[in-house]
Amino acid sequence: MDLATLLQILDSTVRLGTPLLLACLAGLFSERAGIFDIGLEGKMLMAAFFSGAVAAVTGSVWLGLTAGVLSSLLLSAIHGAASITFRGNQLISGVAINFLASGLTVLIGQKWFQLGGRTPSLTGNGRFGPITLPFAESLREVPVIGPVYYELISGHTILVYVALAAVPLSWWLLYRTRFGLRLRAVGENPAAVDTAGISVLRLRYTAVMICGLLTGLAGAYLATGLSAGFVKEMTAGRGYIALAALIFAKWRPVPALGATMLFGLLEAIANRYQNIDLGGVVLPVQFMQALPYILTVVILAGFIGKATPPRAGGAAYVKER
Amino acid sequence: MAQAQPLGRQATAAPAIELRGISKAFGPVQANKDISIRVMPGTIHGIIGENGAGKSTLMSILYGFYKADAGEILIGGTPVQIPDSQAAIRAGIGMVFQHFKLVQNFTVLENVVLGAEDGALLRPSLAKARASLQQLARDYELEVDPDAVVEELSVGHQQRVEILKALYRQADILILDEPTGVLTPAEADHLFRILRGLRDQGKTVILITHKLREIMEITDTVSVMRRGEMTATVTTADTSPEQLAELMVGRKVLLHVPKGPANPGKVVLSVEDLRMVDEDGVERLKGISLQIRAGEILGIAGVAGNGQSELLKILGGFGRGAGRITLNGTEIDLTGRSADGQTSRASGIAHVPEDRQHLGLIMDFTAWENVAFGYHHAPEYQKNALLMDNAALMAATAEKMERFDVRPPIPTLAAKNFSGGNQQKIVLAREIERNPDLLLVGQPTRGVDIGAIEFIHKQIVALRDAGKAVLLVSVELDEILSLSDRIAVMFDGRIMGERLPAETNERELGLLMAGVA
Amino acid sequence: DPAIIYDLGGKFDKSFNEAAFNGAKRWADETGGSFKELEMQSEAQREQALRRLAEAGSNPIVMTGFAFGDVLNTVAPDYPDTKFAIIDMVVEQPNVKSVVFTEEQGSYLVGMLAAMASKTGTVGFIGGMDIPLIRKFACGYVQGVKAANPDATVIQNMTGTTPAAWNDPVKGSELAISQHSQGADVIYAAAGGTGIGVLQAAADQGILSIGVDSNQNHMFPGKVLTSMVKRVDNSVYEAFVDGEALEPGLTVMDLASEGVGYALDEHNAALITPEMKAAVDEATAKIASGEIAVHDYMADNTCPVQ
Amino acid sequence: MTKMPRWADVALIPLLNLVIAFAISGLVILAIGENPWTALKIMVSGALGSSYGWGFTLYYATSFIFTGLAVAVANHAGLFNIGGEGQATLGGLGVAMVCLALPWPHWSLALLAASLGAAAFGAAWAAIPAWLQAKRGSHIVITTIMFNFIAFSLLNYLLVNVLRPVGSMDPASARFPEGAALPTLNDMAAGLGFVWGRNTPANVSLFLALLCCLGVWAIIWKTRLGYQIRAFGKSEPAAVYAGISPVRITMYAMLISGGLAGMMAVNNVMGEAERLVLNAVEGAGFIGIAVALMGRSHPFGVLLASLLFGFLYQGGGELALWTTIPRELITVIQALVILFTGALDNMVRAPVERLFAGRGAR
Ligand SMILES: Nc1ncnc2c1ncn2[C@@H]1O[C@H](COP(=O)(O)OP(=O)(O)OP(=O)(O)O)[C@@H](O)[C@H]1O
Ligand SMILES: Nc1ncnc2c1ncn2[C@@H]1O[C@H](COP(=O)(O)OP(=O)(O)OP(=O)(O)O)[C@@H](O)[C@H]1O
Ligand SMILES: [Mg+2]
Ligand SMILES: [Mg+2]
Repeated sequence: MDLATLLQILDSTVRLGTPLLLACLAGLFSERAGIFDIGLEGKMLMAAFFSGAVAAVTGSVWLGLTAGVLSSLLLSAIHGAASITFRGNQLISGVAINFLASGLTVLIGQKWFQLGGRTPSLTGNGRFGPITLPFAESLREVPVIGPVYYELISGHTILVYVALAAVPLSWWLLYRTRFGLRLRAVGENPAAVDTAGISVLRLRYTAVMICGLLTGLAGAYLATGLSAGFVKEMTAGRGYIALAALIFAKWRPVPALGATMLFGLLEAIANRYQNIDLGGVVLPVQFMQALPYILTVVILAGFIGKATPPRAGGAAYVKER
Repeated sequence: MAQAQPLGRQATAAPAIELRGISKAFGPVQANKDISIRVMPGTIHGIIGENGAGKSTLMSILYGFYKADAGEILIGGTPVQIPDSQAAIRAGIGMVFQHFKLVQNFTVLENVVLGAEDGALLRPSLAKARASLQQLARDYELEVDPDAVVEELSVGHQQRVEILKALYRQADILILDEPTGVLTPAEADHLFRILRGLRDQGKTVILITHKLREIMEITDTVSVMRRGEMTATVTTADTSPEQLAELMVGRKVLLHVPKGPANPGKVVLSVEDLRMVDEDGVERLKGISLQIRAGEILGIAGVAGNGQSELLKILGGFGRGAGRITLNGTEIDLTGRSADGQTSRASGIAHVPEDRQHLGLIMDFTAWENVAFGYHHAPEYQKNALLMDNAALMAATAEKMERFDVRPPIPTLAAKNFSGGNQQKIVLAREIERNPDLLLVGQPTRGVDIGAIEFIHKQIVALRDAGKAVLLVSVELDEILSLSDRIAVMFDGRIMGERLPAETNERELGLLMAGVA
Repeated sequence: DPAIIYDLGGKFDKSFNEAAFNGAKRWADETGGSFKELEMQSEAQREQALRRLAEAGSNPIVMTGFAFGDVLNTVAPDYPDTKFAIIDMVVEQPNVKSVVFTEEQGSYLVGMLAAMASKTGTVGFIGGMDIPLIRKFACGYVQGVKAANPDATVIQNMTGTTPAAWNDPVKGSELAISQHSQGADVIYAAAGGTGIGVLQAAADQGILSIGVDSNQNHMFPGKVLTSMVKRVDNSVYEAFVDGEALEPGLTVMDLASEGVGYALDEHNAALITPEMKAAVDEATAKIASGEIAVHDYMADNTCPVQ
Repeated sequence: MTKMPRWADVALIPLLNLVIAFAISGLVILAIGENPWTALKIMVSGALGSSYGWGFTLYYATSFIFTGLAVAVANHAGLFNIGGEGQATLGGLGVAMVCLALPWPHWSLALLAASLGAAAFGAAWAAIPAWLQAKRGSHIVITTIMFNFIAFSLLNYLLVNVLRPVGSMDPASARFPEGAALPTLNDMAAGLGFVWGRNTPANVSLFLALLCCLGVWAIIWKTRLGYQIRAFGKSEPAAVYAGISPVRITMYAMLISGGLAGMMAVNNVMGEAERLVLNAVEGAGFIGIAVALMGRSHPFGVLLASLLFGFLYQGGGELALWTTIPRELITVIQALVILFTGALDNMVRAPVERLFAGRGAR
């Protein structure tokens, strides 16, 4: 494989990995605080729709982004109310949110644009354009570093850089701030947090809202960064993959980067090499399409070992029964 | 805290804490009924009562963890509102809960800092806490490695962390709920030294315990609770253990179980050079040899974490080790191939695990389901090849509950709804009633009230008298001394020595437990 | 009144079903008549929908998609007085009109255009899922490419194996970028909603794309080389016009009958040079006359060229 | 303080939850410019108003019972099986292979063999994630998600390249032989001399599903295996202490779970389509999660939740068929029902409890 091909695959990895990364970090904040979230898919979908729709109507991707994030935050608030305030089952609430987003996006989209749930295609300022980093052009001719910088590092949309920056930021927030300490504690033992005089409710709501913010970015990236508009069900299971990546990463931010990029890489490779000819025997395309998932299982079984979720995860905090 | 306002013993006449008419119900359970109590500053105030009497609830109300249904709280003579723990902390109250409120995978330092940080950034807070911890360690002999992860600490050390948490928040009033339940005598003594030190500095201490000896030893006044009510408050110097026991239980309690001389028969269990290495590659058992005969109780004393758990685990039939164990002359497989917990039961070993809530019981299961636990293969509980005989189990449970005086005697009640003492009785009933050749029993009376202790001890002695072998593991030297026919002391995976109860004392055992041969 | 049932993709899939809807609407606009239309939400509703429409007296009943074939075969005999029309599948019943399209011929033409428009000699094909229908598209396309440029390479990709394969523009766009990086500069998308991502990525990358089913040239004017149009709308329109007089039997909508073709409009006029147009028109004539035989993948489940 | 009466707990509160869910759905319908009252009438009469409607409602419910039970059994073992979709897909393969293997002389034989085939294939598909969880600690949530995708690829390959009759456009297997056709409830009613649910797909596998409910109930609460599954699900360390092997129980629970999910194919593949098509499962595996959670993992609860979802599916289908309301509205209604009856239960429960407490105090 030559450098150019490698760079193209890695470039594709970054693009495909970014929505997973944002969603994975979103899940990380929520689950680290003890609120399981299988509704990542739905929130992402909702955000993709509203960012696409508002960007199409206003012509401003920033307004679209804002709308997408707000819609995702709204779903987060529902999840928070159900699982924190009303101590409902977090999985049920997540499932409901996935259904809700799947239905509402098309319903509203159809009412709004009469395009069967699609939004009009975005053009110009309605989309996030690629950002060319400083010196990318001038360094382009430098061997190895030039192409790597130009092809791989430069030329993504702003949300990619935001997502990448979110990794160290999340790490810093979790491990270097008071907020992070409390957040991690509330996912492990909310009673410890409560008896230390900190509000469990407030912490958990904050975490769930951060989750909403990040899934909002993920959805907006899908609709306004990677594509030019919303298509129904366009998240295509990425929320579930992000969840898998989160477990893979054992609920830690830096490994989350690794896990999501691994998924991105596997998909990029499967995209690139769909018809592999093994000396006369052509591997069926379905095999190559299943390969990322097969490899995930192999890696998981071979190298990752047991992942223990935050101990208080999945359960509402109940003092008195 | 050193600079904290000194509350001289006679400086103020107002009680440090006064509770007036506190009531609290959990659904249908009236945990506290119209309770009033005054605790004077600069004193150690004991609270005793049976399991479920409402002690923890009362203290949790004071600490703002639960909200009282009625009543008021006065601190230093002024009425205060304590809607949450934050308010309690601000009012200078610190509490060490019966079930520790620690984040298991945090370090000591992180646990201490949690909720008492100095700013949004963690590092300065941690640095400051580290310095304070050093100071506190010096002032109160409360050494703990600040960077140790809590789940790797012994319970004794976890307890210290809880106390440090309270002290770090500069508490003037310190509540300790059953702090010595999991401590060794040495650790308990140490704790009491600290408490006296705190009192002498003018702080107020409330101590909940089931151990009358401790009440007598350290408290200035003592309150007795029964069924949600405060039945008496007396000056410790004016009372006796017997009187307190009677106040608590409402009848006379035997503080020491009468027990005739042992009648040892043939060797039931023989262990030779047992070794065991855990998953992390640490050698936990370093060549244990011991024998137990029919009709005798071998007590194993030792500080928790010196291999007792591992010994019980292997004997209980779900561990892997090296060496030679024979039961009634038959060798037991140690390769782990039959380490399924069933083989050993089938060969006549019954096992009361140390940790009843996590191993011995399924808290969400009903009492009758828990009675089947581990014996779900027993023929008498099967209807046919496929189905279990739930009706037979229910009947057997009702019978056992009656014989073991489990309260309430309702087989369909979930285990979590019984008090700790009654939970322990369920486990004991299940295991003892198998009529085993060998009973392994770990910490049989941890956290259990004295009425129940009396009963449990009687059952163990009765089993011995029926000609069975008993291996008793306990950190309570009292219990070891009063129940055992022989005593072995474990330290660091070895047996340090064997003594006869009549020929030894707590001091000598304590030295052995510390590894001083 | 006539009725139409859309396949599971839904009425607004931007290609096949939407074309059918447009045909029905055209009929309604022109005649002022009204028609019933149904969107299903599960496999089990196919039969339910057919029977309910037949019992409600709708006639004729048009349905889009091969998936109805099996069900129609059992339902049609129960309603001998009702006329049915099925698109994309042959059902041999006395009251059923089967309409099939020679997608391979249309794809052949756009394949020729792709090869002629390509500067690199490499073109791409992105299909939604590896199913016979898509292979049929691909096979015709490759034949056309090779006819115009025997040395050309065709990169073929499928988007997935789950229903999401048809609704994943992100994947479509990644595949297009990947094909572009392998040298393709014209990409034919036959992948439903996923195709939107292909067209958009091609436009972003400054290469050309080819739309499918409906005329998609307008979506990225000047960036979409052409569209392989499948006049489902015409056949629905005709079926509605025929009404109860619908003629049962097999109708093949081919190039000759303008059932398939390539789209040329103001959005892509600049992209199609007169030479290209001439070549394609010549091929059209030859195919219509039978001089060029475009191999149909379905005939023997193989494709002579790769 | 008096406790809430039992009827309020099991009937009143779920009813109130449903009412709220439907009230909000009504607002949504209003918002898209339709009449909620008409919509409700269409849904109820379309799903429950005739034997025809019931025939579909029960058909959908049958599928959901299987996938719901599958998730429920795994839940009892503390395992979250998101793989129902893939397991049911493989179950379809099992059914197809059995049905196409022989010219079956009688449906009952075919049903028996196909059930076994479906269960075996579904169980096999669950076995790998189960084994990886038990032996390697690979999180079953990830592996079952992955196996859903792998199942789709496998089925896609097999249908297009192996099972599809030559010359067929449809990526589907051949039609099953006559002898493998299951009697529908309509046929059965006809046998008893009355007309019920003509042309509806509800078929004899409904009884199989009910039998499975009973079976799961018996396994979970009456057998040693069930006892061990529940104990393991509540506390793994305690289970080990009691001599319950985590590996064995994980395997058994997941095999049962996968088998149940696989058996869904008997209903939709054998009973309805009579051939195997792509995406035959149509999301029923995921609905199974909602059904099991709402049914509190109890077979009876699963049955009720399945009926509710069957109603929503059929009623919603009618709505989409006969009005201009888009079919996605049904998804929204389902979401609201799941949300209010499942997750926001306490929102209604707390005030109602207070109401009863207040009455009791007086
Ligand atoms: N959170 C709670 N929810 C419901 N009931 C509770 C709760 N905590 C305690 N109870 C009940 O309140 C009563 C008093 O319990 P409490 O824990 O105060 O007893 P205690 O005196 O501390 O007992 P022990 O000696 O066992 O610690 C018991 O009957 C108990 O079942
Ligand atoms: N949150 C709770 N909900 C319900 N019951 C509770 C709760 N907390 C405690 N209890 C019950 O209160 C009783 C005493 O509680 P507590 O936790 O103080 O005792 P324990 O630790 O179980 O027993 P012991 O104090 O004897 O060791 C037990 O019946 C326990 O199950
Ligand atoms: Mg207590
Ligand atoms: Mg207690």
